[in-house]
Amino acid sequence: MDKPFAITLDVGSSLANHTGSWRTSRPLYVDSLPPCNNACPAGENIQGWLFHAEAGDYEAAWRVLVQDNPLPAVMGRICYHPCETSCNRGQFDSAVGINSVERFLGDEAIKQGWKFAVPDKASGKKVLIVGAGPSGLSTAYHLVRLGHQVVIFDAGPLAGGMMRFGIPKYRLPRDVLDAEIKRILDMGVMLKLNTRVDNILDTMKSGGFDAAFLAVGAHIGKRAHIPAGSAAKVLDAVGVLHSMEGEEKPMLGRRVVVYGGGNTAIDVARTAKRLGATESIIVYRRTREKMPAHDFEVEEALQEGILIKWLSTIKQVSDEGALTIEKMVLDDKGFPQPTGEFETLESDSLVLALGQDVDLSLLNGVPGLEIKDGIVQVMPNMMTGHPGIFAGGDMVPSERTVTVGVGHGKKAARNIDAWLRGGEYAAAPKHELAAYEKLNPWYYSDAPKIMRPMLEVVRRQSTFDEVQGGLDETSAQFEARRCMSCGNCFECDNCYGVCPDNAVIKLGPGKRFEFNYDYCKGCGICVSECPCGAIKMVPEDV
Amino acid sequence: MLKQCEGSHAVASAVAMCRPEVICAYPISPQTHIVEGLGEMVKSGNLAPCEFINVESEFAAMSVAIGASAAGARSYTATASQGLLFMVEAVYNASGLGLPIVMTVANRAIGAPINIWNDHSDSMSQRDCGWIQLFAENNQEALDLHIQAFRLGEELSLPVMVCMDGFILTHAYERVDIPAQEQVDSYLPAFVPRQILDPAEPVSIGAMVGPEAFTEVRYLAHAKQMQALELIPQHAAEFKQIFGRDSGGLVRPYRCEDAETIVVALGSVLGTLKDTIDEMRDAGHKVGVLGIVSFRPFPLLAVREVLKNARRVVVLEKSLAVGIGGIVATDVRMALSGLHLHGYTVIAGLGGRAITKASLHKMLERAVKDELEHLTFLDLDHNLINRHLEREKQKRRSGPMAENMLRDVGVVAARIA
Amino acid sequence: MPFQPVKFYQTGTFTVGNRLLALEQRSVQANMQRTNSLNSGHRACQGCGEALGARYAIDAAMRASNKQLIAANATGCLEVFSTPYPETSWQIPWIHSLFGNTAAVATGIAAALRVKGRREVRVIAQGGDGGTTDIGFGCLSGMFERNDDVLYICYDNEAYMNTGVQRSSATPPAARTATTMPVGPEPGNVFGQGKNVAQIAMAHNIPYVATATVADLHDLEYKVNRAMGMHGARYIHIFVPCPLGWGAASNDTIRLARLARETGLFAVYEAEHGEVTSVSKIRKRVPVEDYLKLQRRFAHLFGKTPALETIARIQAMADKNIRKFGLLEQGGQ
Amino acid sequence: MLQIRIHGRGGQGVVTAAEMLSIAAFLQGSYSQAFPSFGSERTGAPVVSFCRISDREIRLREPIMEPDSIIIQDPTLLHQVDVFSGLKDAGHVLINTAHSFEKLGIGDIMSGRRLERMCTVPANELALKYVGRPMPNAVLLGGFAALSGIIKLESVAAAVREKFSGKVAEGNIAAATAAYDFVKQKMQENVHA
Repeated sequence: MDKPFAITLDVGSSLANHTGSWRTSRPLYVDSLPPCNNACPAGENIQGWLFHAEAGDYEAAWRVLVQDNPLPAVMGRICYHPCETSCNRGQFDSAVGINSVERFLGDEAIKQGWKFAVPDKASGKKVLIVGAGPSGLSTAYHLVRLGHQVVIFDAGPLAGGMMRFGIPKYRLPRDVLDAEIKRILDMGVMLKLNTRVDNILDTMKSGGFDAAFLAVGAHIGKRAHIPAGSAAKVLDAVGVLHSMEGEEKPMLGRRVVVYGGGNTAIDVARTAKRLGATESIIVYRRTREKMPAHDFEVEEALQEGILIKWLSTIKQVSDEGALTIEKMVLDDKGFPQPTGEFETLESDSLVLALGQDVDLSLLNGVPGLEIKDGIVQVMPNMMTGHPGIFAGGDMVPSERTVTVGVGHGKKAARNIDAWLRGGEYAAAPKHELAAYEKLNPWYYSDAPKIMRPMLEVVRRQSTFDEVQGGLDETSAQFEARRCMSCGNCFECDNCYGVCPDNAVIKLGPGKRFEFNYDYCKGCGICVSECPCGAIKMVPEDV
Repeated sequence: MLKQCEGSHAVASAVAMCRPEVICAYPISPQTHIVEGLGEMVKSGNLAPCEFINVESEFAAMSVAIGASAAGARSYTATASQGLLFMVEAVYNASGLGLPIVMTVANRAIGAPINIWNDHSDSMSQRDCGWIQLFAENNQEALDLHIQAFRLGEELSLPVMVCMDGFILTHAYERVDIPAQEQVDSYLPAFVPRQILDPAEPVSIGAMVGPEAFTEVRYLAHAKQMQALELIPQHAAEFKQIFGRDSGGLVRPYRCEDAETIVVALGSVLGTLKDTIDEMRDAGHKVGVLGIVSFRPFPLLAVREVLKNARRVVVLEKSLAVGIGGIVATDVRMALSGLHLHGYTVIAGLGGRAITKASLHKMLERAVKDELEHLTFLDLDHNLINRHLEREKQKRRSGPMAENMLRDVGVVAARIA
Repeated sequence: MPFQPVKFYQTGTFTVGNRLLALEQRSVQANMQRTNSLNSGHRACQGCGEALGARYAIDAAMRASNKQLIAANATGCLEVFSTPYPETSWQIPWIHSLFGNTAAVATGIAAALRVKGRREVRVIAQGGDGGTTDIGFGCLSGMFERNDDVLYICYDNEAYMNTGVQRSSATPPAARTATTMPVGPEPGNVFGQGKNVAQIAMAHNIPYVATATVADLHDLEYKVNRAMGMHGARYIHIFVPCPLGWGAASNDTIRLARLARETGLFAVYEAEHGEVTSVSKIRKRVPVEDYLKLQRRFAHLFGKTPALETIARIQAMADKNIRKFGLLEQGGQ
Repeated sequence: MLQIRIHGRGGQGVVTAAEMLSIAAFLQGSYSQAFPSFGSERTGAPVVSFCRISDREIRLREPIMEPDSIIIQDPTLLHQVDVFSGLKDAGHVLINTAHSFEKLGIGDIMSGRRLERMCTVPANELALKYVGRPMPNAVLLGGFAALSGIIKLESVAAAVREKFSGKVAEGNIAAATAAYDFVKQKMQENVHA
């Protein structure tokens, strides 16, 4: 073409004009810490595994999940999911059903028979774990993955600890538990049941262990000083729940009173109902708002006909089982104060659910070990005062949940590994929290949470069938897709699309994006329109 | 083929034989008969393939032509007077973009006062718009110039305006030799645009050009017109070879060889002037007439060559540069730099006033005696003017002068000329 | 079929792309091989809504036409920032002629293509609100009336930005421009009766008329695609915020477009042969203040003594739109 | 060179008359030129058209101020417009009327002129009869052929066929022929008178 001078131009020639020089601040891609991850006691990369579940790649999702937590099917049932409590989506419509997706993945893994990979290289180090509860199993799992040899000693007849002996079947079916424990053991973990460790140092020495992790749990029910007749049937909750796993089911009678306000109290009351109690009554000294048990469990218990006497303390138990109850009031600070008003409550048995103590006998004579208020003190790296002996789970200061125990396992394993290698484990610095204010929620489709199916009340009152059902695949995927990917790019292409200067380069699936600073004028639209807050603006160094 | 027909019809036939692909039409007298004729040809299928577009204004007419030409179609439109002024912005744009559109201007006066009759004010207003402007003396030449216009415009990638006197030529029946299609085809090759909007080879046409290159762009536009000064005579010669007649060219001298007095003019008045000159020659006066065909580019050298031996030049023009006098005269004077001869400007034929032989005789007889004023308005009604000026002196009257004067003139409908 | 929202994909309906969407549900803009018809290096201001809208629209048209596209462009920001000699940002055959003649130039191009039998090559005319609703209106109407095979796209930023923010017939009431300063008893632009060119286009009974904003890419692309699927005169009016002219933050461009829609001030709909065929419902209705407050051109309404009456009048305009076009979901907020 | 001026009113085909006259002359091998008095013609307004006929190229573009012949298509113009302005003493005058010059009130003006160069013809009547509407232009050309001898009736017929077709053309030719005969006869009567 014989183009006229200056008037007619070759296409695309403006690429010679680098408008990036106009910029006074530049956009940067960032990865922030999603609140779910931040809240998870097991430190699960929830967003990471939801990412794969969203796309329907459940195995990949499961594999990301189990990098942090080897018990997803268990977690998906009994975790109190603080992730959902902190989920940003809760401020938009309702939190993502992370727990139900986790359960779906866990169940799917069992169904498909997915196995854990075992590393080829062995470290040559051998670690003793005492206690096959969540914390011990988790530690074992992580240590094996780090190349160490692991032996678990457990005093009980079956592995699982509180998962088996503290949590009723209707919340955690035992086949699920067994399957997930087996998968860990299949990694080459040696488990010695009915093996009580009396002296940890001796055991370590005789077994040639380089380190030990103690996770014996807290299995001793606390006894309150309640004057009771000699014939009165007073039991402790841990014992009741434990005996549920044996041949002999506990005989609680028709009127069962449970004393306490924690989750264990609820578990026992609901168990009693299922064992045939016509009346299962919880006596608690404060109000529902103050109750430590999770509200959804209280709600489920109430649905099943459990009665709760609020603001009540048990003063005395007669031989016949008649309980003297004193009415309480809350003072200004929320503490219950006696009123001097009394009433009587008939019962066949009283179960005390007032908390548990740790059996510390195995630690006798271990130098350097510090015990305070009946629990073992550990350093931030989970090591006790005695080098090489680590501890976790319910026997160390912490919230006593399965998830926390699992989290301890991961943390302890990393530190044990570091210690065995003569170093110190340094966790990667935490990213900035992806707060809701940093999101542009406009972009998320309106999609309320899917509720999991619940067993009908009649069957819940008479059987130990699992109360809460799981999600089918479609629902689980839907739920996964409700994830807003707070703080981390999920490749929605918004930045790529909204840039008026085409200054965003799309790198292709899974590779995210890059800014082309030759042309980026620094308008900031990409930052404002990033749904998940994964871009920030920083001033140019002028 | 010889034919007795209307000038507009002759032009329409010529344009049709040039195989235009897009024709834009908006009615304004006196060009209407041309596009009406073409419209009928397109609608009947006699001119195909061709798009005939009835636009909503002259501005749109030129704009549609711009788009069509830029997309590679041979494009044509016609206008006059107010219509030309209404499209001015697009007229400049067409030449600026170098689009070889051909447009007939059926010359007509510009208002106010509104006037539909002939003069050259419209074309003259566009003398600097960058188009080539060719003026036809008669209908044969009007026909021929259109064929040459397409050839010239496309060769240079410049638009060409063919100017013909409104009514006097457009509405006159006279003998024309209408060429055969084969002749036109052998003279005018198919349109090969210099630049084209085509997805196969995308370009951006119409960039904004700043001070760093604008002068160069304008210079190149000027250079193209200078190139046209060479091409126009070549094309006229080729035209003669194929069509057998003289048409076009830069200038047309008549009896100028030994003339002491030469009248310079454009368009149809040349005919009346030639008759007048013949009569004056018979009476012993050494007079001649120089017709200018190509007003843009203005053939300075050719004009100078003809005028250099004369003693006086009378530029007779149908346009007035208010506040100075002649428009053509100014350009002619450019050609005479350094020559010592008397120059007179005669403004004639404004708004359709007939230019009669009698008036021309009177004027030229005074001119040859150098008694003519330097700026003369032919057949000006001095009494009327004086009365008005007198009135104004007594009482400053605002409002349109034309109305006051019409009151003096009385009913005009009954006047023959 | 009007544009269908994609409900089950996290952000599918609203974001540009999203890896979870089926390829055909993703926007043209999400494509790594998109044309970038308006390429980098153009000289539009930071956060220019018009630059964005133009790339959105032309890229979509390029896909719809299989890259057989020619565009005519009116004088204005878009023209000036895209083609200053010696650089052009356009990747398509493109012509700028004048401010007021774009529709006619496009008619000419379409005529040329028709006469040459190149039906596969499609023609777009584009301009700002000044070039469309004011100076180019005559040619636009003529193009409509003749039903020429041209898609005209107006990028409406509600004033003459190229010349320094002067009022156009698309400038909203009360807005400050260089020719409607916020002084005197009625500060800012007058409350006129408005000039709704999309509605005027509909009155020509042309095959397709639509409005859109840069805040809803999928809807915009759907409309361009729909328009490109038809022949004859078509008109799309795209709302494109101007950070400079509106006195808004450069990163608020899309947000403002979204708010214009969510307040009801800018109705988003499509019409065929003069009849409205679909309306984009308001998703989360907000009061006009939310929109106005982000723009310094309305700052005089929110001084020490807020111009409550004026704000109420603007709210009434939004409410009228909502009623007229039925912008709320049945039983909506 | 012969110059003919035609007067009439808008809507009477005055311009077409001049054009047909020029075509007729062209067909006879002459150069000719026809043009209207340019105006925004409105029905009923006085209109003038011109025709020059020559054996050489016609370059002159001025209006015809000293005609060799005049054709008056509408006698009501006689007292409105100076239709005889500049008419050469020996010029032809053809007036469309069924009445005599005296009755038209122009007896005085006509009295000084050569009788064999003046004639009236009821062109409206003839047009009504042959064409169906009172369009006198072509009819008068037939009369003018008879009166002036400048053009032949066949040339007029051929010119009519160029401008019109079918029934209209044939009707006009019949009317023109009738006018031709009428004028021929009237001229003879004048000679014998």
